[in-house]
Amino acid sequence: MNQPVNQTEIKRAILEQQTADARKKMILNGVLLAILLVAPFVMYPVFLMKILCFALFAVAFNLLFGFTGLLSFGHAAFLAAGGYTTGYLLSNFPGLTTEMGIVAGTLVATLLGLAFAVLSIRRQGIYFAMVTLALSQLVFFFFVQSEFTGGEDGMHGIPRGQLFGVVNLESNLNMYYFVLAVFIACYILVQRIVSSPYGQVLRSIKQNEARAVSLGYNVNRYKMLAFVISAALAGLAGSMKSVVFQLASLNDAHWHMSGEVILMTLVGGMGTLLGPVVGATFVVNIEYQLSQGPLRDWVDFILGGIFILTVLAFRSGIVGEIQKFMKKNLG
Amino acid sequence: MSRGPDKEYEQLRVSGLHAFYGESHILHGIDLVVHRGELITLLGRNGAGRSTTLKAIMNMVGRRTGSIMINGEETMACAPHHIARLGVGYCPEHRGIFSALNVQENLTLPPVVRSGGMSLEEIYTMFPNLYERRFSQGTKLSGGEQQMLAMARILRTGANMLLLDEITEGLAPVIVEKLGEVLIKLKEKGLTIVLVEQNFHFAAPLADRHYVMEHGQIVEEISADELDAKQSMLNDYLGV
Amino acid sequence: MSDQFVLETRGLVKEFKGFVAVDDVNLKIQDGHIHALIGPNGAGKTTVFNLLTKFLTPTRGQILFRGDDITAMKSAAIARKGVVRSFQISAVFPHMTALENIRVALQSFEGTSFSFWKSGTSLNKLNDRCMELLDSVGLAEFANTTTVELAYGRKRALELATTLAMEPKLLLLDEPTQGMGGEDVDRVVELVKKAAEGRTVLMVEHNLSVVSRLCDRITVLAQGSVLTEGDYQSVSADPRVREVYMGTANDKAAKAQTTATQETVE
Amino acid sequence: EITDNTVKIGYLADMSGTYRDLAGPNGLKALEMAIADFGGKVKGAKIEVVSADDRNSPDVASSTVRRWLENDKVDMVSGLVASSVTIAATKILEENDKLGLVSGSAASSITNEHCTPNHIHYVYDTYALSIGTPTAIVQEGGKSWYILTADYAFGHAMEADVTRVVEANGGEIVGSIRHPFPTPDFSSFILQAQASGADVIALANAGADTTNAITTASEFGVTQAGQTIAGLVVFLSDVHALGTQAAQGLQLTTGWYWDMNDETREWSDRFLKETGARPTMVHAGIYSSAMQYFKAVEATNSDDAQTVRKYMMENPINDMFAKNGRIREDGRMVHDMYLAQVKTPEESKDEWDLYKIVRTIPADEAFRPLSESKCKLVAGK
Amino acid sequence: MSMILGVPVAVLSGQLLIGIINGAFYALLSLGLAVIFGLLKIINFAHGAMYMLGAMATVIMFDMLGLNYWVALFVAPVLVGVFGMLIEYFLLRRISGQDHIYSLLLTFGAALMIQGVLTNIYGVSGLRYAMPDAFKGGMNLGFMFLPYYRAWVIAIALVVCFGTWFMIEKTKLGAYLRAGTEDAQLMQGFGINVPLLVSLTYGFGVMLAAFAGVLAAPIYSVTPVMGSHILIVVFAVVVIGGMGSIAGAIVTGILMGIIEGLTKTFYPPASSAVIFLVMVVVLMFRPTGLFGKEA
Ligand SMILES: Nc1ncnc2c1ncn2[C@@H]1O[C@H](COP(=O)(O)OP(=O)(O)OP(=O)(O)O)[C@@H](O)[C@H]1O
Ligand SMILES: Nc1ncnc2c1ncn2[C@@H]1O[C@H](COP(=O)(O)OP(=O)(O)OP(=O)(O)O)[C@@H](O)[C@H]1O
Ligand SMILES: [Mg+2]
Ligand SMILES: [Mg+2]
Repeated sequence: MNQPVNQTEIKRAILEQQTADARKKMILNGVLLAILLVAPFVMYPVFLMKILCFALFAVAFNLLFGFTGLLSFGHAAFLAAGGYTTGYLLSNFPGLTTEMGIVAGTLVATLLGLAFAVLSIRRQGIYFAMVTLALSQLVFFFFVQSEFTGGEDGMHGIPRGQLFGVVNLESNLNMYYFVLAVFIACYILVQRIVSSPYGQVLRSIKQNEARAVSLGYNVNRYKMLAFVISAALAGLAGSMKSVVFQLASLNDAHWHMSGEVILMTLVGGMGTLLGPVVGATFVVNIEYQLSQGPLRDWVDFILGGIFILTVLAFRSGIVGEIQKFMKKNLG
Repeated sequence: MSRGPDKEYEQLRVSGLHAFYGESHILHGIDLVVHRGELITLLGRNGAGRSTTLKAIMNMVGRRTGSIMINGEETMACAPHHIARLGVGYCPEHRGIFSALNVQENLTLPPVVRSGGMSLEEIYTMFPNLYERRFSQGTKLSGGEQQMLAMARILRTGANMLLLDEITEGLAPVIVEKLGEVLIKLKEKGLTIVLVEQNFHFAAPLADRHYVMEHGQIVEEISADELDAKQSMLNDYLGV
Repeated sequence: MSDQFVLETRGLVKEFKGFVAVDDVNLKIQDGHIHALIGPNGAGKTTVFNLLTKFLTPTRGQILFRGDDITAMKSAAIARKGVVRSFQISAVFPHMTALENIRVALQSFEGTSFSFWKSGTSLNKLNDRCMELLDSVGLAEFANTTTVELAYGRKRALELATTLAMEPKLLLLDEPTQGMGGEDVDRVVELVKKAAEGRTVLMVEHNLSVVSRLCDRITVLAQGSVLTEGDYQSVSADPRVREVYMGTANDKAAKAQTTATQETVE
Repeated sequence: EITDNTVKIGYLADMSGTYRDLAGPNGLKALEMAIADFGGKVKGAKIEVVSADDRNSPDVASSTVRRWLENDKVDMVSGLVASSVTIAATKILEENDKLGLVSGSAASSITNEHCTPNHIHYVYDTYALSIGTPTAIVQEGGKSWYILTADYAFGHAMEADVTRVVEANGGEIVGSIRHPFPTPDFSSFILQAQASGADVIALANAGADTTNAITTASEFGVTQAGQTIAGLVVFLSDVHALGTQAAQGLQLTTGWYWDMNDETREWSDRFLKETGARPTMVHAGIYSSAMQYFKAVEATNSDDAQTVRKYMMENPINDMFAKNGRIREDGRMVHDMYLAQVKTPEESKDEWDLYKIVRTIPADEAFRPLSESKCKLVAGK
Repeated sequence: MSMILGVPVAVLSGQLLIGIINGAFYALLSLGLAVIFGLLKIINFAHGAMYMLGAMATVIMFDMLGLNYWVALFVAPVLVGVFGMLIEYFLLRRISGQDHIYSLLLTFGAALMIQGVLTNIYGVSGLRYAMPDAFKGGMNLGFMFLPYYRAWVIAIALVVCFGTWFMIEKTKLGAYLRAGTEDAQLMQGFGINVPLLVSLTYGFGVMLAAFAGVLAAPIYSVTPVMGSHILIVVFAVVVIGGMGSIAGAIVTGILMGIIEGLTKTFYPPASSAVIFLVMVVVLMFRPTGLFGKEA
């Protein structure tokens, strides 16, 4: 109280730090964007799109898990809901342009997310995880029983169609840049959400829920909004995936998929923006590499090993560990 | 058996103790000796490292170096449960009441490490509140009741050296007075007590010696009879 | 009539599975007072706090805030009405800076708390007020420090500043000096004094010196019900209070007061 | 002209999941045996293999096959087990005009509504399976039937096929029950089937569901009480797992059995040496279809899908797998099927001596006639 | 014949009995899971794998060493228990005190590895295990044929469940365990060898799973993936009962067996989903499960 403190100086320091952070972020994002723009000329575009779709899925999941502290074990339901809806509409209503199908898929996932949120948001911790799991199992059951999904066989031959009725998405390159654009938009959105006034409230809820309540926040509403946004983005990922692969299947709805997105997020680094993207890239790659090589009989075994290694050796995930390392060595 | 301070018998000797939490170095070479039947206090400001000293004796900190002899036995390599079995009773700062157990279960939980502990009746007479609530879940007790329970719990085990961390915290003055009486009784029974206290007025009349800590080091040792003489210096250290 | 009382409880009762923790408590807290709630351990003080802020639901009884019945309101709504509490264990957002801790509190008045599309820099306009509040508790230099790294006493100070940011009309403090040494206690006393300017404070405290220095009025709870109420002099002179709570610790003060009349208010 | 002077084959199968044992890693061995037997080269072009685990996921299958065809210059895809995987893969084969030789899948829709000019369904299908066993059992007097159906597309198709065959032969379906897929415990369902009093309990399911149902039936004394169990999709690996004790007397339909003649025994002895197990019909099919493919490539000096397929359609198949097999325009390879019965423990000489061949079902009877086909490739459709 | 909702009473009683028997399996499995979660706060996704190991061990010991069912009933769970303790010692111990989710991932990883190895050695079609002679046949109860083996399963499972419940809720050892969960360090400060206790508890929990595996060997097809199917259902049972509640796990296990059995009669396709429906409904009204303590 008695030390003379220069308030203006401190405030300036805070602002300076903000701009410095923002600049660092810009540079990083710029580099990544450049890589993504040229990537399809170096790598197989469909594979890249797969990575982007899963990265979006993981980013969506991380908004809830990493930034709000809610572990959903049912996110597969949204991925599948988006995928099936889009697939169904595009296959059965040739008049629809691709983006309309995708918007509709996202919308359905959003509504489903709202329903999940209403039923689960009051539960705490592991119970929350389990309610979302149970709900997603019921959704799975619905998809298995429904005719339109094609059951075990899946929904095949979904047309990629024309974007806005003009851009032909049959071309892998066109498709790629469309997916990339959507991905970037979503990534920026999430980045924005996290640092927005709303994001601050989410952070505070994650860190000390009781305190947030005592400051007058109706935490359940905030959590619910986060859940719904996350579901919407997951649905969007599913919609795009179904268009890219022209296929929607029960795989997307299975609880293993919910587990996989947790793995991606953790391996990459939960609670970091880039973590889920890196995690998704890593997991999709490793699964592909393993299933092709001489170790293909040992995929489960090796994936299991990666789980264990992540948990034991680099718990903050790839991005988290790098950040820690940078902090330590570069101040 | 001889009762009262036995100046010959070293119950606890700590020398050159360093302790770390992860990368932060908290204790910087603590030396202290406690004889059988003595009551000593560790005084100091918040964060001086008093609680950490007790924890280090129990081997409950991240890493430690130096030497800790209990009853003449080196314990640096011992697991906490071995240390407890040497007759050490530890009452932690945050009470550690078990919510899965009711009050009575909490009381009877720690295994008896030596004969001569208090019986349940004795404890209930000492703390009638606990008797009333004996079938309540441990953590449903009020803050003060939990503190009593934590203290009472180790009296049962027959430990002959007690490490007590801020036991008067949050207690009503009447109870604090009563605790003072209890400590005197325990001292009479020949128990060795290391007391970490914030409440100097409580500790002063009880203790044989005081150690003053600052920044993870012992900066002063004051015996009971020097207390008046050194009062002002103490005030400086403690900011009373 | 009742508007001179900021807070009033009528026949407040809380039972836990047959155990009555709070038994027919009628509190009347006057505007602008620092009012202490003291009593032996387990008397029900924390429980009363929990009832007032709806962390627990009363079994029976009414709670009035400025004459309005708030018995049925939810925690968050009560907080927004201006009844804000601090916790017995320090409650901060550990991985935010001190400044951000306070900003979260200020933000709840902004009406942008659901604006997930707004830039984070839109909150910078709150920084001035944050700094003022931090300064008032002597934490200005720690504005940019992550809260986990603050010492315990400073966390408590930060918590108080956060609470003040809510512009509470009635501040509830549960043992604000618990776990603090001499100097820190003094600092908190000063803080509370400052915070009490222009508002009402209800506090639970075991440190009698703090109570005697700060409080205008004291209610003594014992076994869930009100034993007596009055100012420090009269309460500490009450033999019943000395028996169940104060013991002889306060003998000196008590002796000087032997002749004082025991005045018990309802 | 063989493109890039290599013939590249992609082997796609479930390597670690439910269908591992009926095709899986041993199927890859069978494919490699075929390549070795052909000398590792066709017309001087090297034969190469890539392989992948489909993890029973149409997703994985479609992305893997797409990459193989678009990026890795694969000419032919072999294996293909789970029907969902096959349907996903064949769509992509059609898009890229490459060839798929399907050996593992059961669904008859693969050459019906899902037919493409880019694949051949080689070993068996649900239609063929539902012909053999039910016909034989109804004719032996098993008139009333109760069907346990796995509750997904494959099970439903199977149930429909069985119903048709049973009724056509004068039998009657007295009840059916749809169980979730997969079901670990069949006691409830077996109990209900038992209570129905039907002569025959048919299992319109596959893999672990079938073996579990058979084990439970034997535990609950179904056969002792006079009811017959009819497994509809049963592989050698399943029966091997069940053992003759539990499976004895079970009737089933198969496209091939290792112990039929010297030719089959000779090949299967080699297979046993390589893998430690006797081949299932799928393993044999993978070997045989690969040999036929190489022959066609050699004869036409081309690895173009349509050229090769045309040659294969024009030339009947005569090898250890099939006699006088031929490939129809819908992609169905038609050949004789066999009705087999599981031996009793007393009859069985060793762990792989499991079947008696009871009857040969002629190719014309075994497969869905083209006249009933919904395939877009069949003339007049 | 009298009917209920179109189903003969005899069939219905048979289904109920079968439901109870399956419920006994669920109870045994969820009990182990509840012990491990309740006492160690470990979300043991390797539980299914341990169940499978119990069954596989039974078969393999018979094939390779000729050890019979009765020997396996003791030896297999002990072997698996020791294996579990090794996992605890080398892996789980390193993440104690971390968020639950890490234990989930770690054990899930371990399960994948175990399953992967066994799949490569034994395939997935399943191994056969002959019904022990003592249990051949069954009794006719009038409304159904009850194989002796199923009767044995229900009897032994109930005995084991009750014994476990008694040990944890009513004995001193149980009190140590419950207290050790909350503050292991402090318990150790009282002179209790907590790390050993933790190992033993995990070992005991997986032993229960392995025991269920041995019981399953003669009646289900024994495959490396048998555990992964049942895992998620058993988790649902534990959650409905209230995570960590011992009695809850047992009672709910049996209850879910019955509900599932009835669903198999009235609307079979939903029998795999019904448990999740029950879970959603139960958690809506009781946020911490049927027997869970209030949060
Ligand atoms: N688990 C921990 N990890 C890291 N630092 C710690 C930990 N516990 C304590 N410290 C730090 O160690 C120092 C000494 O703490 P200690 O608890 O021993 O102090 P104390 O003298 O008992 O004070 P108090 O009155 O606050 O109890 C403090 O600076 C504290 O922040
Ligand atoms: N959730 C609960 N369930 C059962 N009993 C409870 C519960 N919460 C508190 N109690 C009991 O109610 C009584 C009052 O507790 P409370 O915490 O209000 O006391 P307090 O006056 O704050 O005491 P202290 O000064 O020790 O903190 C105590 O006897 C306590 O055991
Ligand atoms: Mg301390
Ligand atoms: Mg209290």
